[in-house]
Amino acid sequence: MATGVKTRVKLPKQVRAGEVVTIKTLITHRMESGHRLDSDNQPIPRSIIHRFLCEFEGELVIDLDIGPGISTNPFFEFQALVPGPGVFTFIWFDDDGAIYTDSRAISVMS
Amino acid sequence: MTWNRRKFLGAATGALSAPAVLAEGSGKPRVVVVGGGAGGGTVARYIAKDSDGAIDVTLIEPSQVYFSCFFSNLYIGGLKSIDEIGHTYGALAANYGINVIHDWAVAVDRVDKNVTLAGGQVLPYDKLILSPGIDFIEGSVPGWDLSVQTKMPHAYEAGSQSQLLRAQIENMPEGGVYAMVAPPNPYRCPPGPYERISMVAHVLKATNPTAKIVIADPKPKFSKMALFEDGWATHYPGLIDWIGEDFGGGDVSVDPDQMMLTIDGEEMAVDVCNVIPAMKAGRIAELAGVTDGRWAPVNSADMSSKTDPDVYVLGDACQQGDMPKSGFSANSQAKVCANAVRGSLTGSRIFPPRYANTCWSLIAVNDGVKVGATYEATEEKIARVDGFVSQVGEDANLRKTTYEESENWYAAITADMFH
Amino acid sequence: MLFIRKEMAQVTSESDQKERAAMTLNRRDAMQVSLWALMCLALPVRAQDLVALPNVATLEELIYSFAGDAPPEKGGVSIGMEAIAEDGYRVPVTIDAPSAEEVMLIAPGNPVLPVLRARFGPLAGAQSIATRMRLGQSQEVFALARLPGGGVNRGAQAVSVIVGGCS
Amino acid sequence: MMPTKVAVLIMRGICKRWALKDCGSKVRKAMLAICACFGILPVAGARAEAKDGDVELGAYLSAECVTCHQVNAQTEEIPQIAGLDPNAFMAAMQAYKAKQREHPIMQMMAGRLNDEEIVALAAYFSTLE
Repeated sequence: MATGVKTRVKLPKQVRAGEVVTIKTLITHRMESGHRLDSDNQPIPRSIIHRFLCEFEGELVIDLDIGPGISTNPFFEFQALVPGPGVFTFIWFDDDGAIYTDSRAISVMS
Repeated sequence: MTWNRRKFLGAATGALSAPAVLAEGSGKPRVVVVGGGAGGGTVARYIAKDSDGAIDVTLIEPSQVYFSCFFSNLYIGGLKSIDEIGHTYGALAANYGINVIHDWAVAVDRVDKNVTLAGGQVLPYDKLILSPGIDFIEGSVPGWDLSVQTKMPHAYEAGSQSQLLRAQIENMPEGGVYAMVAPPNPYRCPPGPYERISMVAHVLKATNPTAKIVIADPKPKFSKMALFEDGWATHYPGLIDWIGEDFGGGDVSVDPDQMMLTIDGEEMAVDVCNVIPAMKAGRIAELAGVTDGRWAPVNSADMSSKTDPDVYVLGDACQQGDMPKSGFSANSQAKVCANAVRGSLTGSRIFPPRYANTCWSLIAVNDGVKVGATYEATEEKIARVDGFVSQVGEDANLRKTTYEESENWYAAITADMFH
Repeated sequence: MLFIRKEMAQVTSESDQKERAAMTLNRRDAMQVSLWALMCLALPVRAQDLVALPNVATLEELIYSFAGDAPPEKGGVSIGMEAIAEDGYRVPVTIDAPSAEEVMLIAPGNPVLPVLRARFGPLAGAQSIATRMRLGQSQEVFALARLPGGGVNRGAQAVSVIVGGCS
Repeated sequence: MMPTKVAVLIMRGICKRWALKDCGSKVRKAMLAICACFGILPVAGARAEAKDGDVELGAYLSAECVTCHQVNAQTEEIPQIAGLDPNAFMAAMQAYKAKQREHPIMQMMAGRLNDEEIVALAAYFSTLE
């Protein structure tokens, strides 16, 4: 498993019901493309985050399949509709089988 | 002494049509240089050396010893001693007859063409060259001002500030937090903030491996970012947490009494807080009335001020176009300026301007990277022509060579400034 | 679901624990909630979805894998990207495809052509995704977008790369 | 044309071989000597010799070199300037300019020198020491 992996999420803490919010996410990950050679000219095996999911209370917001063309420390910015109070869940899938999650509760103004 | 800016502007317009008049006294034309860094040291040396005594050169610099900002991060990383980055002005006086005065320039009269020093001395000039470096913009990091620089150092002037920061890092508690508030563009570099992070990580990895580094950055990206990110993943995995603009890195305030840092509304206790505020031209450029906003606009052909043809501004303080605010850039600009100033005062040949820059950064011991470019003078600005940058995943031997090359460059450029 | 549950067990591995210890208490609580939610709720994830982007050799095959026999029509999807990328390792890009249910970003000049595929769920606030990509050379990047009715749109953006970023 | 092409190929081979350490002092001297032998060919097109160069222009241009190269001190990676054979110098600059010799900074710096400027620099450097 990659060491020192850290996730980061930014979204408003409070919104109005039915509002669309911007969500930014980042995971620290080298995104080893599989196309580099090491000092002995041997290919370094691919090791990337290959999938990312965001859901809100069990409903899908966005589902990404990710290739090695995404930069180191993958960053995604997208829009989500907030129907009411609840929790956003974020899941990153690593090539090595590891799964990283983060979540954010959001409250709704009356 | 205060000076009315409008009066300066009027005077400058008049000066354009006035014939060149030599300052009274020795009969030799007089050049006064303010600031003894990479711009000022180099321009004073080149004018004096190449004019062979035909021009009277005075260099005003408050410090007896110049500590170079370039390589000051390597001092913080424990790879250089403070003496190795310190230089004195003795050879400039002895070898080229430059009059070196250790004092502050506090006023410029562009009508009567003289500079007043804090000690009261008034120095007349035919050509004035300002190379004062940077000052910080007050209030750019809420909670921080110069009065707390001993608590939360910037270390953006090398010397005692670098020593303070290094001592603070060495005294961090086990598992403590080093935080940097990174500056917005454009900023002086070196000492590059991200090379500094690399050097702090190098120290902490060896002496305090459970410590953490947090960077609050108002920028969405930074120079050589891919190289640093890759290098940090290789040498210091999990140690460095960079919070850029996207995640609130620009929304920062500090509380020096409590040693607290607030990023995007979240408060955190920190053990070292290296605050690098937003920058502007050194104060004397503002006092001389040659700044427009934060920096002093200059003509790309010879580094003369756009406000006054007898005043030149070099290095970090000037606004010239595409060149970074590096010591290498200032040195390059100084040579073009020296050639032009000497030509206008003695009639020597003036050659077309040419500018270049290379910046080396050290990511870890023997892991050096570099970026460089050449520039040309266009009507509008100094414009980038060609360039290169180190590549991610380069051979380790090449990285070691790059670092050794930077050490050779350091020896050469400091000789070019001071010997 | 079985496959997911098996993978979830690894979430509490050592290095991850370490990371979480550094987080605030509130955030840690939220994390546990999310784990619970993942374990107990039906996620819109099926094992076969975990197959990554299509591993195909040619652009034609890739387009076929996404669009089938329907020839992609121009328009309806746009790529927001600077025409000159100064750092090919990290090129900001935004794909906008109003009314699409799925988009794919393709870099024909990269060693691996498909860069990203995004499926927009019922709670997507806009059919838009922004990220940063690697570009090994100057090329025309393009995007395909599948509409709910089955039609496919395409859009393109040429980009000059000053320093390539595909190692 | 053919002899020039052959010389360029040979030079390229030599330079690649020493790409990483092309400035180690002994290696450097040996290489400069070899380059000098072939160096006449690439320069021959310009029919220029160092003695024809504009020394004053060379002195001005040299200011750009001495930011990294010390005139009279040999350092490990960056060679000193004084005492370079003018023909070897011109050949080296042409090889960098044509990107036949490896080094990103030197390729960039030489890349914007025209033939007159290269000759001027050679002329100036031959006045040193």
